[in-house]
Amino acid sequence: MPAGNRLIKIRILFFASVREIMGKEELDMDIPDECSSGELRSLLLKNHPELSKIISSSRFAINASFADWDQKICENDVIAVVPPVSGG
Amino acid sequence: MPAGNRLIKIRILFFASVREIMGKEELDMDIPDECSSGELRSLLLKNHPELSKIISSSRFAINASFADWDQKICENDVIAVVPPVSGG
Amino acid sequence: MIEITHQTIEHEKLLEFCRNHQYGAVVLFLGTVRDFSDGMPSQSLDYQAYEPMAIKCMEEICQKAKSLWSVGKIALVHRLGHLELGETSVAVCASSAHRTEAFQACQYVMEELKKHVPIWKKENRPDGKSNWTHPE
Amino acid sequence: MIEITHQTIEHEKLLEFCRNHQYGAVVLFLGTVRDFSDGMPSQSLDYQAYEPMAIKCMEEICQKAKSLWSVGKIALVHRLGHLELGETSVAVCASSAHRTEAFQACQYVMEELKKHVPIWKKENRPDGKSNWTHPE
Repeated sequence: MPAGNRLIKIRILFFASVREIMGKEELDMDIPDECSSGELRSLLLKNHPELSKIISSSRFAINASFADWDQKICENDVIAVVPPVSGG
Repeated sequence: MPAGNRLIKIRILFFASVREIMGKEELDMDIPDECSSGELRSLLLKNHPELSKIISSSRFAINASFADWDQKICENDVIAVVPPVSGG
Repeated sequence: MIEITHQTIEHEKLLEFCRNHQYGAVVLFLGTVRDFSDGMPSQSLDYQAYEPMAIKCMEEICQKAKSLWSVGKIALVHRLGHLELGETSVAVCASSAHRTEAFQACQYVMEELKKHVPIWKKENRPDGKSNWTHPE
Repeated sequence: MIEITHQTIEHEKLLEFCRNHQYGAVVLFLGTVRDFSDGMPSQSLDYQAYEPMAIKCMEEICQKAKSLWSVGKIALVHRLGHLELGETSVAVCASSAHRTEAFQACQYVMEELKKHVPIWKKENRPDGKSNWTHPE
């Protein structure tokens, strides 16, 4: 986790079994500026260890696009935890 | 053409461009007993040389099943000249 | 459901025949009269068949498809007579528990139908000429 | 025509959208709720989506399909919410001048949708248990 100068506001969206585990559809968080998608994952896991199994097979999306783990998150970004999909 | 002891009655059906060339849907013929499908083709071509092009790419069917050229024709069989198909 | 008809093909009937609680995948193919064939504009088509043999071939093809893939139901209907642009000349429907089999069976039936079933198409062109189609 | 809906999927609308005098081949795929999934009986399903992202992914998949095959039109509709046995969860339709392309594009869209589009299925079993499906 980088020691950012400031905190930024973001929103995280939960779906399917992630939503069931979290008991909510979304979560607003203040995270360090310059935080990457992978660092947010670590932060989320630290606060919610009950997510560890499903998170290990999930991808993250930033503003409705799949993100690499090193992609930086910006103020007001909407992050989605995307567990393995099963549409069709 | 084998010199059969007797003649048998058969019917030949025509479709698509074969029907157009023949100007009719069917033809009743008396052919030698023991005549094969290939021998009937030769006989038909001799009487109707105008069929030579289309016959060269056609198959014959005996009683609604594709026939080999050496298959024997029996009394009252229905033979169809089946030019290349174009359904679909 | 194997049919040859001189009426408009009602594809909904094929779908209804094939849909079933056991089968999660349904594939429907429609062949329709289109504007151009081999670069020449077509105005309309006429289809002719050796009907009893065509029905028999269609049944054999559908049986073969069922032996090749784990499919539930297959429906196959071919139209005969005069067809205008946009009308459906052939409809095939296949259902299966899994989509890959439904796609493969449906496509197989169309390929075999075009190769073997004694049905012929006459193309009527805007210039008044018409030709029976006999692929090489 | 790319849609996510909470209503019954009317597949006739997809067919209408894709049929065209230029395209002689139309392929429709329907995914329906079936009795058994992985050996376990399902009573009903619930579908959930990250809707804006799902729509975006569905559009990208259809664009990609059009770049890979010479297809005319593609329609893709996914249902959300509660579905009973036999109901349609997804419909894909593709039209093309030639049937092979229509089959391939339709099948490709389904494969990609199942791999990447953020939509999830919950299976509700007769014993009252329910589970979100997350394939390995």
